[in-house]
Amino acid sequence: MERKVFIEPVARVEGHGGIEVFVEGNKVKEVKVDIFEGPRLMEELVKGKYPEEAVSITSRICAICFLSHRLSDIRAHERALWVEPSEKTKLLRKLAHYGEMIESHSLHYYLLALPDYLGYPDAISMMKAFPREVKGALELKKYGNRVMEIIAGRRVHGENMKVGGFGSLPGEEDLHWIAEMARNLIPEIERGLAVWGKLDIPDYMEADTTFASVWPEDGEFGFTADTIKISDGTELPADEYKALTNEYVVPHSFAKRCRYKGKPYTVGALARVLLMSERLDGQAKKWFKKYYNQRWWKNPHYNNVAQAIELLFCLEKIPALVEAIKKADYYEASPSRDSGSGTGIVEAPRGLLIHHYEIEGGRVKEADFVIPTTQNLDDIEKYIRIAAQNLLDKGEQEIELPLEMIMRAYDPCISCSVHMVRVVRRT
Amino acid sequence: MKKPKIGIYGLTGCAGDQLNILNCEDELLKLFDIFEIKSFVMASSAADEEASLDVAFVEGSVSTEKDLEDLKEIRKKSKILVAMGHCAVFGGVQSMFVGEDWDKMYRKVYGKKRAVTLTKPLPPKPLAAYVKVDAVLPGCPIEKEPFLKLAGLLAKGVIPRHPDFPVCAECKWKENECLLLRGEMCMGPLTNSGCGAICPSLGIPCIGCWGPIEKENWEAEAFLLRERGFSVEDIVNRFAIFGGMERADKLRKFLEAKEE
Amino acid sequence: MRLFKLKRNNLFPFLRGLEGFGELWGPVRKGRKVVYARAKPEEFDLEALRTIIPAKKFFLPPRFTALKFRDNTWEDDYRPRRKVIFGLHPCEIHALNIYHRFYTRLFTDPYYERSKEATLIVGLSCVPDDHCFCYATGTSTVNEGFDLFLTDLGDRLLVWVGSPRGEESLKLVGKFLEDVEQKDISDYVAWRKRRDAAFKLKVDLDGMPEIVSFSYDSPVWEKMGRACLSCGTCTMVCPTCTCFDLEDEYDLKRAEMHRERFWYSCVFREYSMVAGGHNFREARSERLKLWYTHKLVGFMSEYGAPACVGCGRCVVSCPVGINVISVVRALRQERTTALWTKMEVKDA
Amino acid sequence: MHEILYHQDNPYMPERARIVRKYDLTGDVRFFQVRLCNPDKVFPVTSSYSPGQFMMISLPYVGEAPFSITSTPSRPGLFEFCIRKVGRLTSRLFQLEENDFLWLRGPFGNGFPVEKMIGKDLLFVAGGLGAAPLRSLLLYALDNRDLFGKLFYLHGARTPRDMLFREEFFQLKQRKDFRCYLTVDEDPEGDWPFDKGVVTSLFKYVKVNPRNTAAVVCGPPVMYKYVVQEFIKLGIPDANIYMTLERKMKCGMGKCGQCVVGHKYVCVDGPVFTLWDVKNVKGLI
Ligand SMILES: Cc1cc2nc3c(=O)[nH]c(=O)nc-3n(C[C@H](O)[C@H](O)[C@H](O)COP(=O)(O)OP(=O)(O)OC[C@H]3O[C@@H](n4cnc5c(N)ncnc54)[C@H](O)[C@@H]3O)c2cc1C
Ligand code: SF4
Ligand code: SF4
Ligand code: SF4
Repeated sequence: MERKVFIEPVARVEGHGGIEVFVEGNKVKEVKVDIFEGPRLMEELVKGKYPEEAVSITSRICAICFLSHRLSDIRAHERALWVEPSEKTKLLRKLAHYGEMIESHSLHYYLLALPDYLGYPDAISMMKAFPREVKGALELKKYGNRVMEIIAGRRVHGENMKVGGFGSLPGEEDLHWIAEMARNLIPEIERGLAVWGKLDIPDYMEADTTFASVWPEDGEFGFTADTIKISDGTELPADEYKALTNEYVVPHSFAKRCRYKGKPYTVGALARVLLMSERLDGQAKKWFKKYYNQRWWKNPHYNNVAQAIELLFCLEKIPALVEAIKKADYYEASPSRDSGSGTGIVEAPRGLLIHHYEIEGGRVKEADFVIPTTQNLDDIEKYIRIAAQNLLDKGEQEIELPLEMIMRAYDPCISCSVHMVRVVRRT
Repeated sequence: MKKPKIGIYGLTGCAGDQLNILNCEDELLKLFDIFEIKSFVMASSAADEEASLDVAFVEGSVSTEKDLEDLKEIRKKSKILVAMGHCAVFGGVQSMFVGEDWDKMYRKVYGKKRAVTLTKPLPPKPLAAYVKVDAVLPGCPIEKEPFLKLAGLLAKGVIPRHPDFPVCAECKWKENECLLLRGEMCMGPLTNSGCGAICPSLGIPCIGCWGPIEKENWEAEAFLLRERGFSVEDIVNRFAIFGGMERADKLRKFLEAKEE
Repeated sequence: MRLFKLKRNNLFPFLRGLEGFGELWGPVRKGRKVVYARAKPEEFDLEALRTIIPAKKFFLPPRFTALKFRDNTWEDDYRPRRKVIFGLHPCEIHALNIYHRFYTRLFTDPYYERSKEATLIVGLSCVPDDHCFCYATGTSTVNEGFDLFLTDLGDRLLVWVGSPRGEESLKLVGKFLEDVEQKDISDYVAWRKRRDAAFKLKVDLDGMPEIVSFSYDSPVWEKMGRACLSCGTCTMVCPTCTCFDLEDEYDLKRAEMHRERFWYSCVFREYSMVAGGHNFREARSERLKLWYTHKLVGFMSEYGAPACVGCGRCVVSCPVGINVISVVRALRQERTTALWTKMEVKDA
Repeated sequence: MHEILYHQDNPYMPERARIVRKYDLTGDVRFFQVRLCNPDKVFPVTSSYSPGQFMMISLPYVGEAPFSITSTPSRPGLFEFCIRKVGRLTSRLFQLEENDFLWLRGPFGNGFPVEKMIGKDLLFVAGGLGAAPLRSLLLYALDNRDLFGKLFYLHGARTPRDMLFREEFFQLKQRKDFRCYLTVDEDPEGDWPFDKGVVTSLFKYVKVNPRNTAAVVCGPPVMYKYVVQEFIKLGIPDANIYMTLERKMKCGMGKCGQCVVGHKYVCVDGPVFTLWDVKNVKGLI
């Protein structure tokens, strides 16, 4: 008898995806994370375009992390064309990036992950038992959105950040508000973090893996760098990203796959927090120490709490960052050459994001984008396979939710985190 | 009055429109209160796909056979179908004119034609290429205010119409100096209003993300931009980005006519 | 009309004094542009000529809620705040006079009327630039339509009191005013001479109604229609354009319907479109023809003067150079270098 | 400083009315009889009006549109409309039941210059929905029959089913004091007892004193040209030929500008124009 467990989130990993688990007898034969999301051929669309056009196009790859896409795209262009942005530009980008992390993490942690652990279908149903937490989550999300709106122009696909600088700089009042609110919201996320301590974290999928993240040159915990750090100790310059990613295509997905030295690896908040744990400080470090243990290296569920810790980290950093922005000088930087190649790497909320360009005569000649979910898919399949096998051994019938929760822990793009479960049994 | 039953769906796109619905933090609970939400997979796992709907909001372009099946399914069970966002209304950036045929592009990215066997990919098209669409809300992404207005009227049983005027009108309401006069490549005159002229108000030329306005005078805009020193290639590229499927055809003809 | 003099160093206290009437608004430079904004007297740009959007925005804002509807009742809670608008040049005041006649003829527009009631208009003299042609439209000086009018003579300003309300405002600022002397008058006359000589843009608008009327079938319109972007800029920036549209919206949060009123334009595609999709002015050339015949001919027969006040906003705003000057010149078959005249007429 | 005084009356504010009666005149045209909920109100609605004027009918959430009053002021208290379902507002109107509310502003427009028609022969030509404003004038003339000379009413429709007020006109045809001729372009069911052919074919019945006749035409734009030619052939002066025009209108009071033609605002300078106006204002038809 073949049993096929099919979990179809009518939703996306960058669109639509589903998990298929083929079971024969008591053996898991195959696990496939299907990506139905239609192909959008972004690498081809940007060819022949000017940098500013490419930036606008590629930020449309994903709405949830458009800002990261925009930042890595801008970074790639700036490195290709030798553009040296002003200090203020860099700091403002950092602030916008924090905004995105706060928005995305609050949505994922509170509204999508916690309901699972606590046994609710969605955040609205969770409202009754956890009103403060849900309201706090909405507040945090709104704040993150507002930060992006102020600096990037819109909540989604803002056009204000461009190669070399900004369309307009945010006003003093807005900056002041950003700093004030960050201080006010710290207790909210700490309340959210406290919930984690009460949860039982499943262990039926645990296994070792490799992690990768950016490795900021300034020695701080951060989301932008020109170096990649891998948990085996390797440090790669951004331009050599292919040594990490090695993209390939599988028949059941329009999203490509990645392997490092032939093995799956993981990127995302968990990778960042583990690889840069020494660089955490403040309350964020305290909470990390409180919850950290060796299982973090083997269990993707900890990605959720890693996000909450990062969220706290961002809020704590914002007031000082705003001060620095107010003091910094601004100029609009322009390219020093019109041909060349460059790679921009940043951390999207869900992991390492790479944009690579070759520019000729001011226009894009070749482009390559490697997105976090692409890098995580093989690991997602791996963990689901292990979990399915272990759960079957234990004789569990209802295995869809546990499997979904693994996928969801990777925050593959929020819609994937909600789902419609369909079990197809074949005899 | 009975609560209208609605569903919110996504085909191929970036999910930005659904996300911007979730971004209506202050109004979200109200929305859940006014409508009976039968399916909104991005926000809730409680979905009832059997129910018939008063209104279906569909985001994304039709880019695979599965998209097409889903869309037909949604059309069948819904009284009113709203195309939401640039992808659904015009086809999205993925349907832009790039001067080569789509199959060729596809092979370049995926190596070979049948590299992915899951479902057959289709050249991306807007919903109206396949089914009847009752109302549109363009935008890449849609904005909160226009969405709430649209949803509000739908809740009252009225099918809203998108205004017929371009971004420039809103740009003037915001008291901006026209960027075209500064020699910038602003797409305002060819672009649907609704965003509130966000970009020109920030000093950034509009890239046209609300899609081409009906009966746009793009010949005049092209003439103007050439006078300002832009090349035909520059202009075609810029027009293409958010031009969607229909403008892609116009651009092809335009270039062919040039060559003759 | 009563006339006073105001020492230069009393200008700011004078304006601050007027705040006793309401919020103080005036021309403020923001980067390359000038807009009417709420500001302190020191922030006003006294040399500024034309703001992007004229003062009509104070009398009927670009977009506002005209009526509300809930529980089967309509409500109109439009209550403009009291404002002092400083820095209106003669052309703007002429435009407001046209606005006034238009909005009070037959039916008085209540929204306009309330804004008018809530506004104190303080004019300011100006020196023309290359695009001003109020000289040709007969609107370079003004005798009515303001409450106070200031003429800048350098070290002092002359202050005309133009209305009972202006007179009343002297209670607030009378203490800064002094009586005029013979020297002030002669300086003013000399200033007028210099100003009149400063107009560089020469355009002849005489006989315009007839010319436009007889050019109804001129190929010029067709040519213009090809170049017009239908962007609506010209009508939004024109101080005498009045068209608007009404649209119902439902405010989910407050659970009430809003009937929104917003600036509309005759160059927009659906302007003359009626049910069933029939469009009386499908062609852009037809819509432009309406624009110019209405402005230059229609108003003439209604009010005895064209509705152009020579402010030059269309001249500096239309991306393709369609404006009163270039249209008039083209219809007169004079030479123009306007951009639109260069667009090749080829079949699309 | 002085207090700002607001006028209480806002002509944009619609007044509530109740649908008293409604029935279908043809497949897509419905008759509505409505009564003001507050009949004493004189502003922004008044119950007194003249034939040829129109009201703005307002439905919250969809907006407003102009509709000719088809009832006669000589039978006061009620407003009657016949409305064709063509778009958003009209579809919504068709969803309403008797006793439901709608909202009115008006009357607006110049209306027919009834006082100028007194003592003259009257010649009315209606096509399609044009019967709506003409019915008002016709009923008015019939109620004040002794004020006018001869009275001819010509009415064309595409098929018998499309003829507005068919039954009513059958009745009126009985009256001896005026001549009513009805025609249809086609008669698919073959039971039409009267003339067939375009409305201009009815001119053969008309016998009026052209120098002392007021001629009125109301119908779809294409009809005007042919009917006007017939009027001219009869020798009726331009200034005595009246027609009602349609344009997009948002306010009805000469403000929104959307009905402007040349220097005429169709909503206040019209909707009734003479042939002389039409010849002198380019673009009116
Ligand atoms: C003076 C006058 C008298 C009229 N009398 C009648 C009548 O007795 N019976 C009847 O059925 N119709 C009449 N009409 C036409 C009627 O106003 C339109 O059918 C109606 O506006 C259609 O509205 P809608 O929302 O259903 O259509 P839509 O097409 O959805 O309307 C869109 C918008 O365009 C405007 N509009 C569309 N068509 C017209 C039009 N022809 N005239 C003015 N505005 C229009 C409306 O204001 C509306 O807001 C008259 C029009 C005028 C100007
Ligand atoms: S800046 Fe752009 S949007 Fe604004 S008026 Fe000019 S062309 Fe239109
Ligand atoms: S201004 Fe243009 S590019 Fe910017 S949001 Fe609006 S439509 Fe999009
Ligand atoms: S005339 Fe000029 S400003 Fe006016 S709509 Fe046309 S292009 Fe725009």
